[in-house]
Amino acid sequence: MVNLSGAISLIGGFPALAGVDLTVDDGEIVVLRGPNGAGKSTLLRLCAGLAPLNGGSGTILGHDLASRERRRRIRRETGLLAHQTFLYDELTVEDNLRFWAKANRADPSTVEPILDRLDLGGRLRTVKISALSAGQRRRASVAVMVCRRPKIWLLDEPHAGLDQAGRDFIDEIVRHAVRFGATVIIASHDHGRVSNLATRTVHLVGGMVTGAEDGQGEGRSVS
Amino acid sequence: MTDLDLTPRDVPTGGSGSLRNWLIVGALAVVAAFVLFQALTSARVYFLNVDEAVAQRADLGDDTFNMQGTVISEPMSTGEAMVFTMTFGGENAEIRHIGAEPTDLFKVGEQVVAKGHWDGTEFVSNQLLVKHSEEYVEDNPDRLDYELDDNGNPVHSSEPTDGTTSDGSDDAGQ
Amino acid sequence: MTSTSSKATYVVGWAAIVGLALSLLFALVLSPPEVNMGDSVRLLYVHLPTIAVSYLGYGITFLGSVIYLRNQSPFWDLLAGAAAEIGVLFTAFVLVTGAIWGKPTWGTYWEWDPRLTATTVMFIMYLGYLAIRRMDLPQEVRSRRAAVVGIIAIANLIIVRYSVQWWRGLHQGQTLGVDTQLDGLMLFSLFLSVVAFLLLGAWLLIHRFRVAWLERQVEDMRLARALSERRGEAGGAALGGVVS
Amino acid sequence: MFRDAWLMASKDLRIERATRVGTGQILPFGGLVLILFGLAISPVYQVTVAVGVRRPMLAQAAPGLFWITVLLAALLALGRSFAVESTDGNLDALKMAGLDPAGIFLGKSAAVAAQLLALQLVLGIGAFILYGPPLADPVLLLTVVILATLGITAAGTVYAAVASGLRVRDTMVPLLVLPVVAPVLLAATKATEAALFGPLDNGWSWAMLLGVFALLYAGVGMLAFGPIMEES
Repeated sequence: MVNLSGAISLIGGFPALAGVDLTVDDGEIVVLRGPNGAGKSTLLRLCAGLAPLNGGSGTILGHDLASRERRRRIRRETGLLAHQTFLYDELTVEDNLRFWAKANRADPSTVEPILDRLDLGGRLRTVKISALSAGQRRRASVAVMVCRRPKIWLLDEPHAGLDQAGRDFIDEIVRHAVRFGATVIIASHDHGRVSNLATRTVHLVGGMVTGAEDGQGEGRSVS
Repeated sequence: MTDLDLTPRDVPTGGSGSLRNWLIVGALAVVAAFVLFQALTSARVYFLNVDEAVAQRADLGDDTFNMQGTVISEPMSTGEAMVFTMTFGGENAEIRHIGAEPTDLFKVGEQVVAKGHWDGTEFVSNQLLVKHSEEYVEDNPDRLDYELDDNGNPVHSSEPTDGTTSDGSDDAGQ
Repeated sequence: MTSTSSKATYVVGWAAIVGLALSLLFALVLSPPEVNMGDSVRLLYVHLPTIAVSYLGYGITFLGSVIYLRNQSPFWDLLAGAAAEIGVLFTAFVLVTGAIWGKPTWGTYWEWDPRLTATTVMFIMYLGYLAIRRMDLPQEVRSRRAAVVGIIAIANLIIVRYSVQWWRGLHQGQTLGVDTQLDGLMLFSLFLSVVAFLLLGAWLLIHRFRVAWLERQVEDMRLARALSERRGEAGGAALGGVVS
Repeated sequence: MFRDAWLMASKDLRIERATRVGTGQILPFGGLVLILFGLAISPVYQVTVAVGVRRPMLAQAAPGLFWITVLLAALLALGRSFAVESTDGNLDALKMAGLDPAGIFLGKSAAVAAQLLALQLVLGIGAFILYGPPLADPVLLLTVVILATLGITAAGTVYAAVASGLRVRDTMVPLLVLPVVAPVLLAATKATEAALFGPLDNGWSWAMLLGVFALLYAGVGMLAFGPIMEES
């Protein structure tokens, strides 16, 4: 699924990734851990085909990261849940979902059930994103991911700023996605919680992988 | 929420629109070039020639515009105004210029642009600009004369009109 | 490369100096005054060569931009940027010499003539191009956007070049064409000064390009150091991790 | 491509309907500019336009003043159009959705054009009231307004995209867009003069020039938007 060797990625002239070696297999739940500025977010963006590959080599889902044409493909087959919502603040939850569903060429008829299942139906449906709480926004972003049904889920601090119910929701959706055949990479500080999920924990410091350990998560590790 | 289908989706390939874009752009360019040619040949941007200005005299009224032509009469001073005749395309126009003196280049045989308006059959000009041609002729005291071609444009002749001296030094650039 | 000069720039530089000195001699002393313009015709020997250098600069910018978009090579990106700077510099010079020349010949410094207006718009557009190259964006993004504009902006050059043929204006037509109308020594003086100014432009371009190239190398060196520092960070932390 | 364009345009217009930046801020700004021009050029100034016919200078200058006002309003609308995309990483999200860049370009231009046309309807009525020019050829005027708007938005969208980015200064948009649309200002003013005061000059050939400009920049934008949007 993910195969990086010596991957270097520059963000505004700074080597956010300084030579990452990482292999992630189908069905794994890999947790990235490391201090602030270790390069976790950039690694996720690299896997999403957004951050540039400036050195080393890598393939995502078999597509070469060095090719711009292939990177476009990678972007469409992966899903990123980032610090930003990837939603239009000025539009309502429902309008956002409908727009992004169409933009991603997803089946528009799935929007309705997804809103209901993710507790975004009813009153919240017609509320602008800018008026939502942090947890509700995260839910709305996840709802777009659910519409897209990516092959690799890239989650950047998905639990940050959420209450207990919100965190449980994230965990549940991750397990659910893996059960359906997705692969998940999570960047997180919160290791007490995510280590329950992880099939493997990878340590990232200074833009490099410094260690890894297996976890007891419920992924379907094939290796 | 266990009933949500999260099976990874096979993203439709949606052919790269690159070729189609090129085709569209090519078609647009052809259309544009054609229309541009049409538009450019009819757009009057800067001046009217004397013959056009004369033909449109009624329409132009008191409008201020630029008129281009060749000076064919020695300018005469009448008090504050300078009066001379301009020609182009077989039409002549009397110019009464009131305003700053034109440059030294202003003389009989030169093409000039007069900025002003019709006042009856006379053209009242406020500014006279000398339109130098892309011909650069060596200053030779023997030869200061000119001829006009059929359109009333000056022709630098190698033969002085008085016919007394012949001049063969200027053919290099012509 | 640690210096912006080389044997080649020496040769080009000296050739430019000799050429400029010679054209000074021809333009100011040996070539005759013009029958109507008198001595002010001598501005031709500065005005036309500078716009020639400008055209060439913008042409190189266009070419460099096209090639850069194809292969992402920093060489062509930096060359395009350097050439645009030379082009803008010489266009400014053209506008100034044109105004100075316009007063004694036409009778005005400025007139809303198609070529004058188009040249000024072109000047501002390439100023915009240079501004894009200074935008606060990642270097590749900036270069790619600049390249797009460098390609589009060539339309201006074509408009300026043909403005005297497409529209009626005050400006004289093409001076150097198939039916060139310049008397003997004038043509030679003009030819000489065009060559001299092109040499000057080339000399400036090579140096400006090399400065940009060195700057890029400094950036790369800074990057290499940042990379090793970052890896050091990782090594230290990994060691700490093992100990604990 | 056209499907993506429609999607983007309807989304942008939906945002406009929700926020009313156009009607609440850009339109009052345009009206203000029209009034300021009226203050700068006193209504008592007269110019002679034909034998024995004098007209207020303000009426005579109305075409130029109107189009400058539209250009200024267009700068705001274009800036707004890309500000919406650069917040909250939506440009990244558009890329991850795999939308056709040409479609994004067409959609965003169309949305800005629609807003500008609505704006010009109001500003145009305002200009007629404030400046009081005659109207000789309404069909030509309508044609000019549509073609000039398409030209301004097509060229403007290309350059506003070039100037867009989180940390990029707002001053880039006017510097890049204004010189590019200078020919539109010239042609639109000339054609509008013809439409208002009568067929003195060839108004339709100027209108044709506007159409050519719009077509050319539509093509340029469709090709250029891919490289411009590609962030790395």
